[in-house]
Amino acid sequence: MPEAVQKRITDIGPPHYEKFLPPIIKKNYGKWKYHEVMKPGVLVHVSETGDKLYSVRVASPRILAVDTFRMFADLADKYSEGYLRWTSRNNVEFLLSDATKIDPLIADVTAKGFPVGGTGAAMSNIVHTQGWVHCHSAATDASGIVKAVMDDLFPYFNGEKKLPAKTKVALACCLNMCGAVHCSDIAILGIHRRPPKVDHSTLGKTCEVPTLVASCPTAAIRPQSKDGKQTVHIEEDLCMFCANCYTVCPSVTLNSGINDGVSIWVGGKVSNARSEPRFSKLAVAYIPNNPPRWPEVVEAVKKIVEVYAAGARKFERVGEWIERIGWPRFFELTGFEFTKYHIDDFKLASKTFRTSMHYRMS
Amino acid sequence: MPEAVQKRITDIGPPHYEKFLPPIIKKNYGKWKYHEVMKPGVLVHVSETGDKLYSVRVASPRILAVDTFRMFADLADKYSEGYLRWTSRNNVEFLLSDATKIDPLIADVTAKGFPVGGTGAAMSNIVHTQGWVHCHSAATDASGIVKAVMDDLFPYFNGEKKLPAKTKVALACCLNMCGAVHCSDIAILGIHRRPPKVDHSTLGKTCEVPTLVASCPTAAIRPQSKDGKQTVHIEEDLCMFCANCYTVCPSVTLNSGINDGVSIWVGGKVSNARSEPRFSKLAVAYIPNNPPRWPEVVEAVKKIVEVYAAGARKFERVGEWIERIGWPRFFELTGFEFTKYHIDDFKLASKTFRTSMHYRMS
Amino acid sequence: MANSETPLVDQLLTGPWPSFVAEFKKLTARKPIVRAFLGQLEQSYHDKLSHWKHGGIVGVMGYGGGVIGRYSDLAEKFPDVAHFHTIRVNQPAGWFYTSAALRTLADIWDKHGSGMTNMHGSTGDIVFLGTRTENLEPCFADLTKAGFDLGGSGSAMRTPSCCCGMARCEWACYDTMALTYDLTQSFQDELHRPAFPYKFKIKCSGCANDCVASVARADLSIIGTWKDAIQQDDAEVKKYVDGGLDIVNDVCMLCPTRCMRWDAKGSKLSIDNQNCVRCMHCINVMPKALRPGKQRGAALLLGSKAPIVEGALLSTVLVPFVEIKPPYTELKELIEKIWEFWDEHGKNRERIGELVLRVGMGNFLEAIEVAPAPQMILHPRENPYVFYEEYFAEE
Amino acid sequence: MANSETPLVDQLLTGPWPSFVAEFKKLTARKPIVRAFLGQLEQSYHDKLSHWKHGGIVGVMGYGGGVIGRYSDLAEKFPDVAHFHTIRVNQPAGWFYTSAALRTLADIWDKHGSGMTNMHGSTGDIVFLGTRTENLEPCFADLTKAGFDLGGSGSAMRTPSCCCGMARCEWACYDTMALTYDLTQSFQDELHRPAFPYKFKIKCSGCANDCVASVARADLSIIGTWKDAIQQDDAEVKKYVDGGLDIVNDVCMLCPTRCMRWDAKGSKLSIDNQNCVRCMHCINVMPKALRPGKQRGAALLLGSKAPIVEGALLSTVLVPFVEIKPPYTELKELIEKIWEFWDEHGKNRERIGELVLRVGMGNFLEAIEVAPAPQMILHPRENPYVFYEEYFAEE
Ligand code: SRM
Ligand code: SRM
Ligand code: SRM
Ligand code: SRM
Ligand code: SF4
Ligand code: SF4
Ligand code: SF4
Ligand code: SF4
Ligand code: SF4
Ligand code: SF4
Ligand code: SF4
Ligand code: SF4
Repeated sequence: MPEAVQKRITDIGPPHYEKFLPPIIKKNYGKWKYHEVMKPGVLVHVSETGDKLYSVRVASPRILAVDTFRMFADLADKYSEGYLRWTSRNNVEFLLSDATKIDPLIADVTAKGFPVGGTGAAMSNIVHTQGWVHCHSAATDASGIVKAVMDDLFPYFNGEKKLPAKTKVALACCLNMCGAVHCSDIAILGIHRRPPKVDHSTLGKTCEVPTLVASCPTAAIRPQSKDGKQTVHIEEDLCMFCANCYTVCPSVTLNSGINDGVSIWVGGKVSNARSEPRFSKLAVAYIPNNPPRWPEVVEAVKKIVEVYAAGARKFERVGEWIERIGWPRFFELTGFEFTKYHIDDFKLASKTFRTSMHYRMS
Repeated sequence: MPEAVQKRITDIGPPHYEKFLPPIIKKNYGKWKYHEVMKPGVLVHVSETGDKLYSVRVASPRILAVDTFRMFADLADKYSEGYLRWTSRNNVEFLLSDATKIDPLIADVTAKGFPVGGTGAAMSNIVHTQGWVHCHSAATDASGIVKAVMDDLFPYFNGEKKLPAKTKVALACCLNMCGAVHCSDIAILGIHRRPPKVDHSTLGKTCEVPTLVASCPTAAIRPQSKDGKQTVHIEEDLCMFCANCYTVCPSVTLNSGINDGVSIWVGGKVSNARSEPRFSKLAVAYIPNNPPRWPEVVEAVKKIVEVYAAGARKFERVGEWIERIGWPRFFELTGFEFTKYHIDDFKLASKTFRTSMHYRMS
Repeated sequence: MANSETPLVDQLLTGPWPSFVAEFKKLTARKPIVRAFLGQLEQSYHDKLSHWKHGGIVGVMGYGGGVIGRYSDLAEKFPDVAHFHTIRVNQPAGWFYTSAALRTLADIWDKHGSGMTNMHGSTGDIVFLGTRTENLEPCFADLTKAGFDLGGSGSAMRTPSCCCGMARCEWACYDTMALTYDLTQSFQDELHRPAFPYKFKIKCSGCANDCVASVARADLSIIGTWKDAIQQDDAEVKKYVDGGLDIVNDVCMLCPTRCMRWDAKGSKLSIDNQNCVRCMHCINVMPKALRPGKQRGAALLLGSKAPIVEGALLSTVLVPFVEIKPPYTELKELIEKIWEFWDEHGKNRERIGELVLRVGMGNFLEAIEVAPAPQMILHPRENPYVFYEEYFAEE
Repeated sequence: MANSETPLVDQLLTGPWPSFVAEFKKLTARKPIVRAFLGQLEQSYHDKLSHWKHGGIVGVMGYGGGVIGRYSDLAEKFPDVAHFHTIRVNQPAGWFYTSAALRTLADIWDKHGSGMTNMHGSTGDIVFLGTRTENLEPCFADLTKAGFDLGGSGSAMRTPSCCCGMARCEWACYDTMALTYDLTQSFQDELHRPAFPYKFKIKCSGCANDCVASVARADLSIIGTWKDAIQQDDAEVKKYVDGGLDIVNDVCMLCPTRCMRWDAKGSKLSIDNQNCVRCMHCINVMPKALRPGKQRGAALLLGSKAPIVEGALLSTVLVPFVEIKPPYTELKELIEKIWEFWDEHGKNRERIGELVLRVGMGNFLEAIEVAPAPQMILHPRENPYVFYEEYFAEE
């Protein structure tokens, strides 16, 4: 059908953003002068022209039914001339030019189950990934833990409880870290803990042995022949559960209901404000999966947030606070056990060792 | 001769140090209360008992003829009751209990060609190694450069010119770094720059090919057979001139009169005072050997010392100063060229990259 | 039917945070695929295991990416989710929408898929969660008709993303949305037809606050900054201090280079701008009083990525300052040079940041014709293993 | 004779710094070996090359080290330096001597060798520069008769060295010289008969100023420190300030943890000792006013070395605090456990620091029975590659 092929539209890219900008933004584009957090979840941006733009930030579970699209569309039509946006943390922002509509919008959207908050020195939405909802690789669920944690720490989102600074939490359901959790104030990371199981019967068909062997960074995968078939053998002691083998070959599996779980990481950041961006560091090496509400994970995150909220100075991000008080104190305050697993043994390990006398005795 | 064997004394270790301690030290051992630098090269240590010990620090080229031992012994008998010591930087310290003898000692020892200084915020002796005087591995001479540098920077030793803090200089004549130069304020390091030459005719006799091949960290050495003999071939592009092959096998040589030379490193330190110990960093990648006085090396060291002396704050070691002003400024101030060689490409390179916006524009 | 009995996941319906389970429930009545989905999820919650299998290669005609194939390992029990592919759709720059656009997307996805979405995926795309292979092409046709296109997957460029920048922020040092849109349009082929050694992500932040976390998760991070002095309004500074700001402890002492001094007597803040590293802190605290300088542009940083396999990387300074002005020729030429080098030397599944580490930053710079600069590094090398490239031959 | 014509090296006779060439010249009249030596050195200065060859194995009976064999590659031109071995001699702890001891050493070396020395070698030994094989045993006999013994070389323990500590310094937190002497004596066999995978160096500094650079060049660095609060004499603090010390900028602001505050009104310095990391800076600046605490001991740090081959290492905290009291049983047992592990798992020419990196610090700690502690690290691991050791077997 050459006709159909001709009509087929491709490579048009996304719509131009200008189509979606409210008039007040078009007018004041690049002219914003300053902003203020009017109250939790509400920002006002003031332009050089004197114009004011009000943004109301609304929580979202990220997973949305199209019905909710329509609901948001209706709200936008009612309160913000049909304009809204999503943030880089998956919250929804209604963009208002009329200050009187702020409170009605808040009342309306809250009543529909979508609370307002997450601005300023608060805990915002948790960046997260697919989990058992869609990914084959997931060592834990994503949305479930996020829901449980946010339910519990909700007062830090809606401004009821105060934090010293923005507190960025992220979750990734496996070491691929699609949530880019590696630079978060608090990161929740799904982990496998059982060496890959090999399905010798299918391996020959689903993947190439040399590719599979090469995929392992620690050389834990060795070619072997079994019942006359080319397959592989796993040196379990060498496995660090990276799942790279699993990514390249469906016949090896890492998923294990009784072994998979969650690790907790702290102290990363991305912004350059004050201190440089940095990776998160291991706080808790392993918590078993305990759906549907992962109470031990929630407890650990809450513990961190609480001791941080109590101990940090204004503007101090989690990592900056820990750096000031020292890791010995962090482990003391949280009660987390410091184990051999906390000590790096990968390629850059030497750069994580204390090669000086600059440690606190406690 | 069983008799002789019986008489043979072994494993006695060094003499007990107490035999060599002056009475004032024995009496006040562990009781020192504070010290002061009385003047360049002269320390006074005051004990809880009120006793005072005067130490006069005398420069040394480290290489000493036994005649000089005798000369120092005579001076010690005359001024310090026969007691003296060497420092960890190879200076000599006369240990006086009589303050009136300080100046006569200084006059006497200075007249003999051994000046006094090196205490407090000064440049002390240069820790160094064997060089062409004794080592087969040397890419440069040690004592010659040290002499040339210290002659030129002498005013920073004897206190005529002031420095912000102690300035520790070290020299090693090859990458083995016997001078442990890797943590010095300023380090002078001999380097090879020509890939090893293989003496195929002797190689089979002097070393094992597999050992030699294994010695190369970059796998630049490949086995090959030549004229029926087992020998090796060097992949020149892969050579990083570490000389490990040379250490394990005399039939490969790195020494090259026209290629060997010196590199300059800055900003290392060992003490924990204020900031943590740290490695020195590359300042000048290559200066050809120019004996007997290596004027370009002297010039480079002098340049560093001068800009440091002019720019650093009190107590600031070279590395602390550079960290405060930033590396762009350091290269600007010294006029040293910043080249691709300055950017690390070894195993921990990623940890030396600027992964933030925290750089000065200049 | 066992599908509707989801006691475990139903426990996630309560609590103050909006529930993703509630979102699924909105659709179960009219969408068998969502009912099946919830059944399988309940099973996962019970087994503590994912029941999805490795993806297969599915997609739309002529494109090499944009769809993640997904199949259930419980297809017999839940045949409606035997296929459960996701479609990645290019988001509009800055994630701005009108209610009309939202409704259009809703209608398309209601028609061709489960009706479930991720708003948005971690890379930034609109993600349509769950459909069957036969729906892909029709869905794509409706999307493009409505002006939308697919996002990236596989060894391709991914949809660039950006902070709202000049649209809603006083600190944007360049127009993040304009650049993001332009790059997305300019590199349509690289986005839709995987031909690289691995994925390539671009993220644009208007200033060093880096609100899209570009330094942590973009092969090319474009971060706004300035070259001259911070713009300072002394009267406003005084107002902040009079209003109770502890300027010494909360601003000067937190400045990373301590380049600020507050003279309490003269009520005067002085900034040693040569030593300012443009971290944004003081500006963040006093937006009315301090603003980025006037000579604005961006820094280009290269190579961040997640840990698999050699360890995570942050992006590293490649160009300390560049003006960002349409048609962005200089920038695009540089991107192309980087890709060229990567295409030639990169191994399969080797990100650009890993390649640079493998071949050496110095060699990479030489190849892409960027001069080495001390801004690129924290400090010069500490190890003496220099690969000197030239020597004199003896006799 | 060409030997005496050394125009290049002679240029190093002038200048204010004492000349090593002058030292050689003191001996040329009576020592042909030194004349030959100067001739060869002149040749090196001309050729810009060393004229020494790889060492051979030479030594004294029953010892496996202490002598570095050295041969000239210009033996035909300079037969007197055909052999030019060095002898390493254990220095007395702290490098203290009497004039008598010095004269004894001078006499022995004048008799058996070139008369040239290094005072001292970089490891700390007395180094006798240049003799022939046949002189080694007689020289050793005279040395031991005078109470001296050989130092280390090869894959053996090397002579430990230390700062002058309690003998001449107010800051020594333990008796460095006593410990150094004791360790040297206790491990004579390990020192003289190479049986390790590689060299092992011990260096003892009395405090964190680390005047023997132990953190940079010792497989075991023993550095004095304290557990309680800095001893503080407020009256003396005030005297320093009255005397012109800028206590805020030169002390408080340079404290690495900023745990000090100066109350100008009350003339009172307060130290938050829990946050003090015992860096020594404030004590260094005000020795009369501040002193290390009373609960003194040392930290043990492990594994520093020069770069060959895997890159230089600094020593890393192994035991944050230990009392250092004779007979040092706990310490010696730990050293032996470390050696045991190294003997068993170390590869040839692998230093202990490299081995720990290869097997992982956690595993090493387990083997030597030291509990992991956060003081050992700058920060916990950043990468997620944990070698979990246990898992539940499924069905
Ligand atoms: C809307 C959003 C950008 C977008 O285009 O979507 C945004 C918007 C603003 N950010 Fe941001 N940031 C947004 C994600 C981020 C991120 C990325 C992330 O969260 O993953 C970061 C880096 C996080 C990190 O460092 O780990 C980020 C680090 C900052 C900072 C630096 C905070 C710090 O001290 O480290 C500021 C400055 C401040 O807060 O004073 C800032 C400031 C701001 C300001 C005040 C900028 C302005 O003048 O408009 C905006 C309101 C912030 C607020 O919530 O109070 N924004 N901001 C993102 C909102 C996410 C959300 O829903 O919560
Ligand atoms: C004699 C000696 C120890 C020995 O047993 O031989 C020694 C002796 C003293 N040192 Fe040291 N240090 C000695 C080598 C070192 C070294 C090692 C080295 O030079 O290779 C270091 C570490 C160097 C580094 O960090 O790179 C060292 C770092 C210090 C420091 C810390 C300086 C800093 O601010 O970083 C102090 C404290 C101070 O200077 O206030 C110190 C202080 C002292 C004091 C004041 C200690 C005291 O109260 O007696 C002594 C006099 C210092 C002076 O010269 O003004 N000593 N000192 C060494 C003399 C070497 C020489 O001849 O110049
Ligand atoms: C959908 C999404 C997660 C989400 O819930 O948002 C996602 C999902 C997957 N990612 Fe991702 N990645 C997603 C953003 C990321 C990010 C974040 C980002 O782009 O900012 C990262 C970290 C940054 C980076 O690129 O390094 C990320 C790092 C990975 C990696 C590790 C890549 C690496 O070099 O380290 C893999 C593994 C791979 O490529 O084989 C991966 C692989 C995958 C695969 C394709 C699983 C696989 O091995 O085949 C996942 C498909 C899940 C599914 O069934 O839908 N995903 N992935 C994100 C893309 C949506 C979008 O287009 O907007
Ligand atoms: C004599 C001395 C230099 C000096 O002029 O003072 C020296 C001389 C040699 N060292 Fe060293 N090292 C000397 C202290 C050091 C130090 C400093 C220290 O001990 O504090 C180091 C750095 C610290 C360390 O151990 O890492 C040092 C690191 C090396 C290395 C590299 C070892 C490594 O693991 O990185 C080698 C290479 C080797 O062992 O093959 C080496 C090898 C050598 C050899 C044996 C050369 C060789 O490859 O065979 C040198 C013999 C020179 C000669 O002809 O006399 N020397 N060597 C020092 C010993 C004197 C003494 O006993 O007091
Ligand atoms: S983090 Fe892992 S499990 Fe989660 S979506 Fe990404 S690849 Fe899948
Ligand atoms: S999970 Fe990683 S370490 Fe383990 S076998 Fe697979 S590839 Fe190797
Ligand atoms: S640094 Fe190198 S050349 Fe110098 S003495 Fe040591 S091994 Fe020999
Ligand atoms: S000098 Fe080092 S890198 Fe070069 S060939 Fe020899 S061992 Fe290999
Ligand atoms: S990155 Fe900077 S410019 Fe962009 S939204 Fe954040 S604060 Fe504004
Ligand atoms: S932007 Fe940052 S570095 Fe610059 S003056 Fe402000 S706080 Fe200091
Ligand atoms: S290390 Fe400490 S105790 Fe030893 S001499 Fe130096 S300052 Fe004194
Ligand atoms: S010893 Fe160092 S860390 Fe401790 S109070 Fe003094 S300056 Fe601060």
